[in-house]
Amino acid sequence: MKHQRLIYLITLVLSITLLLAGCGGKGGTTGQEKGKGEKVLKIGASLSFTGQLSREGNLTKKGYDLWVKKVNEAGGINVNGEKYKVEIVYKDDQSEAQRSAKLTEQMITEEGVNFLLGPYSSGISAATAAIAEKYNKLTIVPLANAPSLYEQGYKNLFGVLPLATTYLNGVLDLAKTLDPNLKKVAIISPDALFSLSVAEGAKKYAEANGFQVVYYDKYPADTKDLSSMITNIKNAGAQILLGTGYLADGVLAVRNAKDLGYKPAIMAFTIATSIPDFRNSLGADAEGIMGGEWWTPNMKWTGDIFGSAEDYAKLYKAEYNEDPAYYSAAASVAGVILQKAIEKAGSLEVDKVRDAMRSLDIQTFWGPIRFNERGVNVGTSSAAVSQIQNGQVVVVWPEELQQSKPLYPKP
Amino acid sequence: MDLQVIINGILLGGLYGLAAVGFSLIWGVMNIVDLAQGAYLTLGAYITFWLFKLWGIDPFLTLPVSALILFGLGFLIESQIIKRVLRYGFVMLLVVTYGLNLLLQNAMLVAWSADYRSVTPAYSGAGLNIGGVNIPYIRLALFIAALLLVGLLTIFLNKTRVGNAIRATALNRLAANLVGIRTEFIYALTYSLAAAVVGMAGSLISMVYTVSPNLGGAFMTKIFVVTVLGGFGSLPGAVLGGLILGITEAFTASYIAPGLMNAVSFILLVVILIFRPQGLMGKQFYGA
Amino acid sequence: MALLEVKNVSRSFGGVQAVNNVSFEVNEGEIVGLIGPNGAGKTTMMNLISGLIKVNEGEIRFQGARLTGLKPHAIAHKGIARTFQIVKPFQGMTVRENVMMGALFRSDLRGLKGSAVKNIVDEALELLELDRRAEAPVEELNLAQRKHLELARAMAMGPKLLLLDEVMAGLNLKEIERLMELVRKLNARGVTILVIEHVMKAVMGLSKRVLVMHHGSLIAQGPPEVITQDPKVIEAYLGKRRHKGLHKEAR
Amino acid sequence: MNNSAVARRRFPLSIVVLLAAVVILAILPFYIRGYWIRVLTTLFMSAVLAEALNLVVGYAGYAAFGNGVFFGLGAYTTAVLMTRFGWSFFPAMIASCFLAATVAFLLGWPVLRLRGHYFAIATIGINMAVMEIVTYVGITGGGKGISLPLFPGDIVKQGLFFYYGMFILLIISVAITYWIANSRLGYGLRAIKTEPEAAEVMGVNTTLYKVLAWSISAAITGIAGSLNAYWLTFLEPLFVFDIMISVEAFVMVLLGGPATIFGPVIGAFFLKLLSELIWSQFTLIHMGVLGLIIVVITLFLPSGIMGLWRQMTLRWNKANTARTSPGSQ
Repeated sequence: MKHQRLIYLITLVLSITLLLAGCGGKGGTTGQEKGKGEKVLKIGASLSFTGQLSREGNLTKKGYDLWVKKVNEAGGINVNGEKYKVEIVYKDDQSEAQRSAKLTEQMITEEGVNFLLGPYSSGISAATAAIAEKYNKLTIVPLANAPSLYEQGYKNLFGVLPLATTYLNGVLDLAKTLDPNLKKVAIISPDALFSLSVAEGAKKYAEANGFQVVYYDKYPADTKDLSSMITNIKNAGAQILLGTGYLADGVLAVRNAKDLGYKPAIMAFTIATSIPDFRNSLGADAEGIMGGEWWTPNMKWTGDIFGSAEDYAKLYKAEYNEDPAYYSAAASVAGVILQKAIEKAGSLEVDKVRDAMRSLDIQTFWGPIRFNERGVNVGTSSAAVSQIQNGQVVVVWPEELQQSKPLYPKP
Repeated sequence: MDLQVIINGILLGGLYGLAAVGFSLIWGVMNIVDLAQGAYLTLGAYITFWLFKLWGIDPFLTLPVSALILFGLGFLIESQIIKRVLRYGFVMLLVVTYGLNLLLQNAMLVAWSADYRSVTPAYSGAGLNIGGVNIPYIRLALFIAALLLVGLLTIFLNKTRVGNAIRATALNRLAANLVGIRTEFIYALTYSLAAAVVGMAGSLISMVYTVSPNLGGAFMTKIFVVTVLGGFGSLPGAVLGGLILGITEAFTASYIAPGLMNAVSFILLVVILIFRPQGLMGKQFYGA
Repeated sequence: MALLEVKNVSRSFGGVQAVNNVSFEVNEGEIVGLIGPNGAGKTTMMNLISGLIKVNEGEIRFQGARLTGLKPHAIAHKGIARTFQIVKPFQGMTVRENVMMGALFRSDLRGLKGSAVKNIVDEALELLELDRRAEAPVEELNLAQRKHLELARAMAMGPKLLLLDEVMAGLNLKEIERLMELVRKLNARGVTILVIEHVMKAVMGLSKRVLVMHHGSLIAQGPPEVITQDPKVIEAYLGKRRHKGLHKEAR
Repeated sequence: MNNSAVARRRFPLSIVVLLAAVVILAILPFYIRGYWIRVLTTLFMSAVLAEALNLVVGYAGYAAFGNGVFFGLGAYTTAVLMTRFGWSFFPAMIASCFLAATVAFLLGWPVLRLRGHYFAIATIGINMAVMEIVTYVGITGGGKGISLPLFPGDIVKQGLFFYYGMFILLIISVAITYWIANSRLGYGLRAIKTEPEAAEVMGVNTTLYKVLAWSISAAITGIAGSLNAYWLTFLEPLFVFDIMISVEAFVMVLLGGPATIFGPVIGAFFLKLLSELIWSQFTLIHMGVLGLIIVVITLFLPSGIMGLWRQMTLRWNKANTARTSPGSQ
């Protein structure tokens, strides 16, 4: 009885599927030439515009867009004498690795892109890098810097940031100069790829530099209360508190510490301090808190596309009416790297561009760029230290970048 | 034993208890596992945030506003959706409330973005210090407010006509119908009341946690544990369950490993379900 | 040896003693009636025999083997079938599928395909006069038909002992007569039957031997005519007030 | 399957159509490119998860809201065996299948005694507890995730491998469902779903049947997780223990029609294609639209597409019989 009608249903569904697959089959173009004789280079970028990483995803996009604008204003990328305008195909991965993998394959097979600018997170990048590797397409990830990502032996993956492990080294260096009695360090980390990488690096660096790590532990990533950890840290007498989570983790730690009357001499976080929300939501409690900064506008670096770091910041402000965070700067510089490598190779062939990448040695507004055999940028080595003073983020370390003396101890 | 750890746990547990009361009530009276409670909690938190941010209204004074808005929303959802799905049984109810949760959560995301927000009244951060033990005023106030709300609700259920009608309906809907209780109205009322309570819980929670659209999601799992611990439908049970969960978490974080905090509470959930599904306090106020 | 032996069986719920030290036997080929006022513990007794409720004290034996401690499905495999006071048809299946459920899980038959199953089902359907409704969804049956279905399902299990839990409840006189006729027919096919009944007339007409329970205890047993005259039984049913007879009260 | 005579008569035709569908899907990858192969592979995977869930939810009537735990377990077993112990994929996949089934089997005895909400919440609890433990312990890579070895061979081979892998798994899970639906197990489960006590006294070993159904469901889900892990090559606990995996499968089962053989597959195709085509354009409201679909299904299509189909057919047949024999009921 139902069989007969069932088969209609199956046929219907199947034909829809086929139809779609058919459409998909036609859809692909290599995308390198446009109607009016203008050459266009399509670049793929799968980012998180929605989901839990949407904020970072949007900042990354701003950086890419600024680079595209700059390049196209100058006529495009020069490939062996021919100018190619740049066009980025954006896809929203909704902060999901599975979707990002699918979109990456879509961009490669349907849009015909040869070059990919990466997603924000290390976890998602791991999923897309595997696909790009198989298709032999080049990926430049601006912000993903978990060490494990670069231990897979991928030959087509290049990262802009130094490895995450060095993120908070500057804070410890600064602490040594501030007060020789600062010895006891506590490190807390949410249980996630990036955060754990930073925490492990910081622990190793602290121990190597004569600090005593009195508390080191991880907590579930969605924890809403850290009172118990802070209590233990307070009891352990830690003078320096290093937190390696995201924005919410930083806010939570500061609030819990205040609730429990815990006042370390130095409190430093990854990521959180450079996001305005942090200051807005904590108000006066944010005063004196430090953070690692991969890039700030007052750095002395200069390159030929965007000019100096300060020039970049001005341009960014003019475009988006806000100060650039390092996310956007890293994204822009990822574009610059790709541009330079293509121009150096004088070709759009992946193999040639990859070889050019490997031997690249350039100066940019972000700093010197040079890749090691794993694809990690070794041009710059560690992050600067910023501090919130009077509600503003100022660079306090290293000395050559210092905008203001460190506020010590933290009020 | 560190007294501070116990205090931390108790103060946290009060909030967990309050957050679970609405869920427990709906389960006890209507036999529905309402997965949309997380979204109501988030909405309550946002109401407090916006009133505080835009007009500087003291967060505690926003409680009635949260309660009122969520009561209205609860009524609307019960009468338009839940009521119609009741006859399809519990699987459908489970799924439809999850759908509602997704819908509301997404609406909040679109309206207010994923930004983390905080409510920071002037008195946040200050606290009592007794013999080395810190008791933050705000957490103490939240704890007291939570107990007060549960107490009021208990009195309402036990001493008023409507409250008695709700309890009668919980025991046996058919029988309640026969003695002239308009059970359809009681259902709507219970659901709205539960939404209002969890909304107020959200308002209180916004004062200590960062507010974002997925705030409720993190609390939903706690609500499960608390309700199962205390036994569904039991208000004192919810409070007790909250306290047990709060203290368990604090102890795990302090003496075992903070990374296992959630794992321990979920294992507790499964173990309690297997060995004592009626909860630690049993069914105190309502029948099956 | 009796087919079913119940020895000093007790069961309590919380503080309530639902069945208190009850002993009786059912012999092969009998139709035994179990009567008693509401709350006497009749249905609990039935649940104890079929294993849905665990026995606190005492033991139950079937064909000499202990039933106590066995799971309901294992008890069913030994040849005990039952019906439910509130009928429990399997929704979403046809009448035939419902009856087939009885045959499918017999320990003496394996699998679906065998024509044996089909024969058993056909026979049970015919026996309980459901053959014309065999392909109907079970939701379409009226109460009397549903009661027949309960019996048909039980018969498909090929039981040695059949426990009937108030099968007559809710039926009109004509339907009761017809069902009584059927029960006798089943008995004639060699099935021993224990009938729990609130409807006196049915039990009196069916059984040669009647057990009476009150407040969880067995207070009397014997032939129907003797039982109806037993003062303890009359008191149990009617309280202290004397009454002319039971038939009238029970209609 | 109730009208066996009619079914038998039409059986060959439906077999032909089914075979045609299988053949078309089997040769399709040679005509479409990478992305669409990937889309279809995910589609098969969703259908597999829905079909597996159907055994527990549709047939046995147990709301296994946390069934995704077996997906994660399968994924992580494969990942750990391949990276830490150097196993090759197929043995690791088999091990994943066995582990998932064993966990379900062992947990099933205590947990499946719980009814209704209690069971649903217990499965959510198990899902979350396992996720937290996997995140905490070292051997799984914890919160840092774990990278699997890349599939050896080029991208075309890789695409085909996973396409056919999922496709075969789908065929197997449909076949298993078909077999169960027409076996004692299936009848037992359907009986348990409506009248567990009656089923028990009719000789159905209810606990065993439920545990078996859950274990089979877990085994299939575990293989899907295993394949997915090798395909994605990088796992984080949050990816594979996401409660949304179960929820989506739930929606597919309900949309297609619970306790039907092809319902969940149709539900999966429908939902996934809809998602791929229409609402992936509006990503910001993606979740909200899914929520809305859920609400609409429960309100207007409570028995799913197959249920609607059956109702229509029933009405159809009734109208026919009423016309031919006015005397009948």
